[in-house]
Amino acid sequence: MQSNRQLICIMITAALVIAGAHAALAQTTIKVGNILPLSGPSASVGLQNKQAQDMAIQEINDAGGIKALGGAKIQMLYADSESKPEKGVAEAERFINTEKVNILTGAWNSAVSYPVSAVAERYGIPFLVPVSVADKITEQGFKYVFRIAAKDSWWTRDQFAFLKDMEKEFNTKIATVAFVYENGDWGKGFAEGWKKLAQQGGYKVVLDEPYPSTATDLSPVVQKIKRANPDVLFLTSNAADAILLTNTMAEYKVKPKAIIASGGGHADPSFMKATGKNARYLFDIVEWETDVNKPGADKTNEKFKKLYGYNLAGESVDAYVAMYVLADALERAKSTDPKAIRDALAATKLTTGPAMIVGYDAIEFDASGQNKHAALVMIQINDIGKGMERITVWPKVSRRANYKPVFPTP
Amino acid sequence: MTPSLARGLPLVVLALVAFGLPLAVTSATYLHILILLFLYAYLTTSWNLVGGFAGVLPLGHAAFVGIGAYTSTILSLQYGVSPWIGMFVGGLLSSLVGVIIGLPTFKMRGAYFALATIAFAEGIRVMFENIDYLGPLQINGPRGLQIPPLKTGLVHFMFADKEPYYYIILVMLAAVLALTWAISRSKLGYYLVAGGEEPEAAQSLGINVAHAKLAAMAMSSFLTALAGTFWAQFTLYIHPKSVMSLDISFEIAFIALIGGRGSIAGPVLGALLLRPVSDFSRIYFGDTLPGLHLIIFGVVLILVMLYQPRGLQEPLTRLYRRAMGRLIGDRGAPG
Amino acid sequence: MKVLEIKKVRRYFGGIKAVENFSLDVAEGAIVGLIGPNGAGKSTLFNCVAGVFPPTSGEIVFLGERTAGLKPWDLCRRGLARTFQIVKPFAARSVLYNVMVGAFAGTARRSEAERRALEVLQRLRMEHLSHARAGNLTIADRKRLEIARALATRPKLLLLDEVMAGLRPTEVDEMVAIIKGLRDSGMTIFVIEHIMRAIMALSDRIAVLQFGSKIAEGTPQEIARDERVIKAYLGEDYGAA
Amino acid sequence: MLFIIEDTINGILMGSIYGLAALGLTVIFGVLKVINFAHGSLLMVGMYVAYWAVLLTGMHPYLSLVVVVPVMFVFGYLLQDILIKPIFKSEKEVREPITVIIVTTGVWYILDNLALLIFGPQYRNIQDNPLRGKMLEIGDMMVSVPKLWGFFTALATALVIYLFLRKTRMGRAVRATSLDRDAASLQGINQYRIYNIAFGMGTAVAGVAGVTLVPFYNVFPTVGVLFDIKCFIIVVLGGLGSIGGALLGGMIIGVIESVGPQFMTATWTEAIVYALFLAFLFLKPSGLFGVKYDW
Repeated sequence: MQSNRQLICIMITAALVIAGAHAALAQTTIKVGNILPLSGPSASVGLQNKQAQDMAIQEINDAGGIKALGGAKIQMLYADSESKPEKGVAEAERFINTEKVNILTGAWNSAVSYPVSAVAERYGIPFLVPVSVADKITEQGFKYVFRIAAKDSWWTRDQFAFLKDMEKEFNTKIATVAFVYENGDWGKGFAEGWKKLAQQGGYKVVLDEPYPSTATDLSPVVQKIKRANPDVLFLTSNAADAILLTNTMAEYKVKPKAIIASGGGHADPSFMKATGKNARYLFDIVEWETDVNKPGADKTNEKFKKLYGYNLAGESVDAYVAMYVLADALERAKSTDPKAIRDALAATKLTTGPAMIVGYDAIEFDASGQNKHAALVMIQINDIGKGMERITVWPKVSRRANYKPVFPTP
Repeated sequence: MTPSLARGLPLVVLALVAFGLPLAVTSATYLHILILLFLYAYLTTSWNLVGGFAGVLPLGHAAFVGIGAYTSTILSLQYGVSPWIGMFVGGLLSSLVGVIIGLPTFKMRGAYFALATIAFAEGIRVMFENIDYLGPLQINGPRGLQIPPLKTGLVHFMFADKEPYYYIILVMLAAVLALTWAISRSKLGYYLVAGGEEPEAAQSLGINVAHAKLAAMAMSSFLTALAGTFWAQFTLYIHPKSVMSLDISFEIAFIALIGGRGSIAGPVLGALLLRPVSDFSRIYFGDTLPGLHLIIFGVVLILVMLYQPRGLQEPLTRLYRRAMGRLIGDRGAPG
Repeated sequence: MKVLEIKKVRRYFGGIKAVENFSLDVAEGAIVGLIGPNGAGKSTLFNCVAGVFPPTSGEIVFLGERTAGLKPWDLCRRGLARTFQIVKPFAARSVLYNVMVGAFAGTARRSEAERRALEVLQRLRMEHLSHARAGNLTIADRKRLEIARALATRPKLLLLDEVMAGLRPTEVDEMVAIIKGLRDSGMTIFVIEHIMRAIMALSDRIAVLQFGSKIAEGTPQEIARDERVIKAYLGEDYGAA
Repeated sequence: MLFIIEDTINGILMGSIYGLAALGLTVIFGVLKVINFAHGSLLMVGMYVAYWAVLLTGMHPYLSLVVVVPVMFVFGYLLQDILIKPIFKSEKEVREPITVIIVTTGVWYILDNLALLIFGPQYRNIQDNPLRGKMLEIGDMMVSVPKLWGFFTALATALVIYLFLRKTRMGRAVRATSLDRDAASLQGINQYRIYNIAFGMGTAVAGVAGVTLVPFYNVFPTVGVLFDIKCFIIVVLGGLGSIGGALLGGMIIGVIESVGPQFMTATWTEAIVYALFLAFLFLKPSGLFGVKYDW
C-alpha cells in the first residue's frame, strides 16, 4: 500500500525532526504550548485548530517574527489531550515546567480547558483560549485566562435575537420551539441558556431532548421531533451526530420552519460534504464565515484552502486570530516574561492587521479575560447556483449582498 | 548479614530511593508523570486483589474511581467536609456498590464476568451523566464538578506544589502494597487463590468462594475509591467521561496483566513499563503523528502478551533471584 | 454411634435416575467401601453427601444433623472432607500452599496453618515435596496431595473418591496402609474404589451400587460370596485387579 | 399509537444490523472461547474498505461485498494466525486465555489509530449511492430502505453461517472444535486452522455489517467504538456463541433504543438498556439461547 510507505517516511522524518528540533532552536524564540485533542473522538476539530494556528505562526515568523524582541520567532509546541482532562493537565505541566513555554493555548474541550486554566493560573502563565465556549472558563476570577470566542450565553442570546429579527423581517409568527442537544458539557450549557430565553421570549418549548452523542441511531430522536412538530428546532451537536441528525431528518421529511444549529459539528468541514442537499436552509451560528465582509478574509481563506483543502471555519479563525493577538501582545510586552505578556494581553486593543478578518472591529479583553467584542454571525446553508455554501445572513449589516434568507423553510 | 535481611535490603533501598526521588527530580513535569505512575500502580494493586488473587477479570473499576472522586468532591464542595474524610466515605460507598455488583457477577465465569463488569461500570457512568441533582447533592450530569484551587494545605488535600501529592500517593502505594502482602499471606489470600484456581476443590476445603471474592471485592473497591479522591484533588476537575471512562478500567487491567497479575510486584512493574510508554510516546508523537502513541501502546501490549503471557514479573523475579543468589549465595524461597 | 446416615436418597438428573432409594449407615471409626461398575452413581452419591447438590428426595444426616441446605464449605467446617476422582490441585502453587489452604479451615493463623500442614505432609510421607509445584507432581503424588489437603481440614469423616486409580501396586499398598493409619487415629472413612484387592483389604463394610440402586451390603467376605454381586459385577473383575 | 409500530419496525431493522455486527463476535467466541475486543475496529476496517470500493468504482454499495468479504476474511485469518495462535499454543491448558483479550485490545488501538493516521479524522459518507435517503412509505409510516437491506442481509448472513456449520464438512469440523477442542484434534482436525477460519469468518461478518452501514452511516476512525459495547451486550443477552441469539439480542436492544425515547429522553434510554441488561444477567445468566453456561 502506497500510504503505508508514506507512513514510514513520515515516521522517519518525524523522528529526525524531533531529534533535531531540540538542538537547533536558538535562544530567541517564544514558546507557545498548545494542547488540543489530536486523537480520540474530537480529533477532527483538534486538527482544524492546529492547521489554522500553524498557518498563522508561519505567517508571523515569515513576516520577521516579533520585531520588538529582535525578530524573535514563535515556536508552537503541540500536545495531544485525547479530550481527557488529566492528560491535558499533564501536558500543561510539562509545557510549563520542562518546555518552559511563555504562553499556553488550547484546549478546545471545555472539560480540558477548566483544569488547564487552573494550572496556568497557578504558575502565572497566560492561557489564551481560542474556542472553549463554556461561560465558566472566564468566570473563575483568574487573571491569566483570556478567551477570543464568545461565551455560550452570548451564542444562545444571539440565536434568539436572530430568531426575533427573522420573525419581524418575514412577518412569520413563531410559537413553538424544540431543543435537541448532545448530552455533554457544551450541549447542556446551551440548553440551559435556551430555556431561559424561550421563557423570556414567550415561546412554548415542545421538546427538550438531550441525546448521547455516541448514539448509533438517531431516528428515534428524529421521530420525536416530528411528533413534537416545533416551529423552530435548536440543535447543539458534534460532527458525527450533526451529520446523522441532518440526514435522518431529511429521510423522515421533518421540516420545521427553521433549524438553528450552534456551530460545532454543524460547522465542521465534514458536515457540508456528508449531508449534501439535506442541510439546505439550515441556519447555523458561527464566529466567522468565509463571505464575511472584511478585507483580507477571502485571501486568508483561499490560502488556507490551498494548504489544507477545506474552508476556514469559525473555530479555526478564532485559533488563527489568537496567534495574532499573541503576536501583538508580545510586540507591546517587549519581553518574554509571562507576567509582562499577561499584562500586555490584558491591555490588548487590536484593530488592524491580519487578525481583523473577524466579523467585528476590535479585540479587547474585559476584566475577566473575555474578548468583549466577540460577535457571532448567523449563516444559512443554501445553493444559489454554485453548490451548497454557507451564506452570512445576520446581523443584517453583515448579510451577503443580494442574498435573501429563506425563512421559513419551504 | 542473614539471607532474609539481605533479601529485604533491596526493598529498603527501593523505598529510600522512592522517598528521595523528589530531591533529584526537580522538574514538576517528571514529578507529575511519576505521580500518575504511582497512582496507576496503586489502582492496579487495588484491582489485583480481585483481578489477580481471585482469578477473575473485572473490567469496570473506573466506576469505583468515579464514586470515590464524586463522593469526596461533593462533600467538600457542598458541605465543606475535608476530602480526607470524604475519601473514606467514598471508600465505604464504593465498597457497598462493589458488593452489590459482586453478588450476582461472582457466580459467572470468565468472559461473562468481564463483560458484566464492563456493563455495570458503563451503566453507572451513564447514570451519572443523566443526573443533575440526586436529592440535595449536585452531581451536575455530564458537566462534572470543578474544584476551585482556593484553599491549599494538608487539611484541604490541595497543594500548589507537586511534592505533597507525590508523597501522599507514595504512602498510599506503600500501604496498599503492604496490605496486599499481608493478605497474600493470610487465610483470605489463600482462600482467594484457591477459589480462583479450582473453585470446586476450594469449596470442599471449607471455603465459601463467593464470600471470599466478595470480601476481596469490598476491599478492592474501597481502596480504588480512595484513589478517586486523589485523582479529583490532583486534577481539580472531574466529569463522568474522565473519572469513569472505560479507558481507566482497561488501563488498570493492562498494567496488571503486563506486570503479572496475582503477584505483589506485578502491578508496580506493569505501571513502571506501561505508564512511561504511554506518556512519552504521547509527548513525542502526539503532535506530529496523532494517534501514533496509541499504536505504540498497542504494539507493546501485544509484544509482551506474545512473549511473556504471564507478565513481566516472572522473568524479572527469576533474574532478581539469580542476581541475589550470586550476591549472597542464597537460592531464595521457592514460590 | 453413626457418623453418617443416608436415608432413602434419590437423585435424578432430568429423567435419568442416577441414584435410586439408597440407604446406608456409616458407624464411627469404620471404613465403609462403596463399589459398583462405572456409571453406577457412586460419585453422584458422594456429591450429594458432600453438599455439591441436594438429593432429589430422601435425607442425609451427618453427626446427627440433617444436611439439607448445607453447602460443601458448611459440611467441611462440620468435619466432612473429600477428595475428587479427577484431582484438582491448585496447580501453580506449592504442595505446602495447597495443604495450608485446607489447614486454614481450622485456624486463621498462618503459623498454625503451616504447622498443621507440615504435620499432615509428614504423616503422608511427602514433606520432601513441600516446595514442589503442585502441577508438576506425579499422579501418585497428586492423589496423596488430594488426601493431604482434605486431612488438613481435620475431618471426622473423610470421603475418598478413587484415590488409588492409576497407582502402581506398591503405591496401592502404601495407600492402604495410610488409610488404615487414619482410621486407627479415630477418623471415619467412606471410600469409593475400583481396585478390589484394595477395597477388600481395607473396608469393614461394603455397599454395592448398580444402576443407582444398592444391590448388596455386608462385610467383604459376605460381598465376595454374594450371588448378585458376583453376577453383576465382581466375577470378571476380582482377580483381574 | 402508529408511531410505536413505526419505531418498533425501525428498532428491529437497526437492531438486526447490531445483531449482524455481534454475529461476528459470537462466531469467534463460539469456537475460540475468547472475546475479541478488536471487533468494533474490524467493523471500522470493513466500513473503510466498502467506502473506498464504492467511492472509487461507483458500484452499488452491496456489490462491494465482493471485495469486502474476501479482504476481511483474509485479514481476520492472518490476524488470528499471526497474533492469537501463539497464545493458544503456549497456554494449551487454559480454556479462556485472558491474554487474548489484551492482544485484541492492542489490535483495537493499533487499527483505530492507523485509520486516523492514514485517513485523517474526517467523517465520510457516500452521498450519491442508490440507497441513501430512500424511505418506504406505507400509509403514514416510513421505513428506511437501507436499513431494510441491512435487515435482510443480517438474516441471510445468519442463514449462510448456519448452513455452513450444519451442512458442510468444514462447518462440522468448526462445530466439533467449538464443542471440544481436544476431542476434535484427536479426530485429526487441525484446531489452529479451524481457529483461523472462525476468526476469518467473524471478521468477514464484521465486514458485512460494515457494508450494511455504509449507505446511511458515517465512516470515521473511531466508529467501531460506538458499536463495541453494544455488541458485547448483545452477545451476552443472546447467549455467547448463539447465532439466533445474536440476531434476537440485537433486535431487542434496537427496539428498546428506538421505542424508549418516545417515553423518556434518549439519554435515559441508554441507561435503561444497561439496567435491563443487568437485570437479565441476574435472572438468566446463560442468555436467551445460551447453553447452560459453563463457558
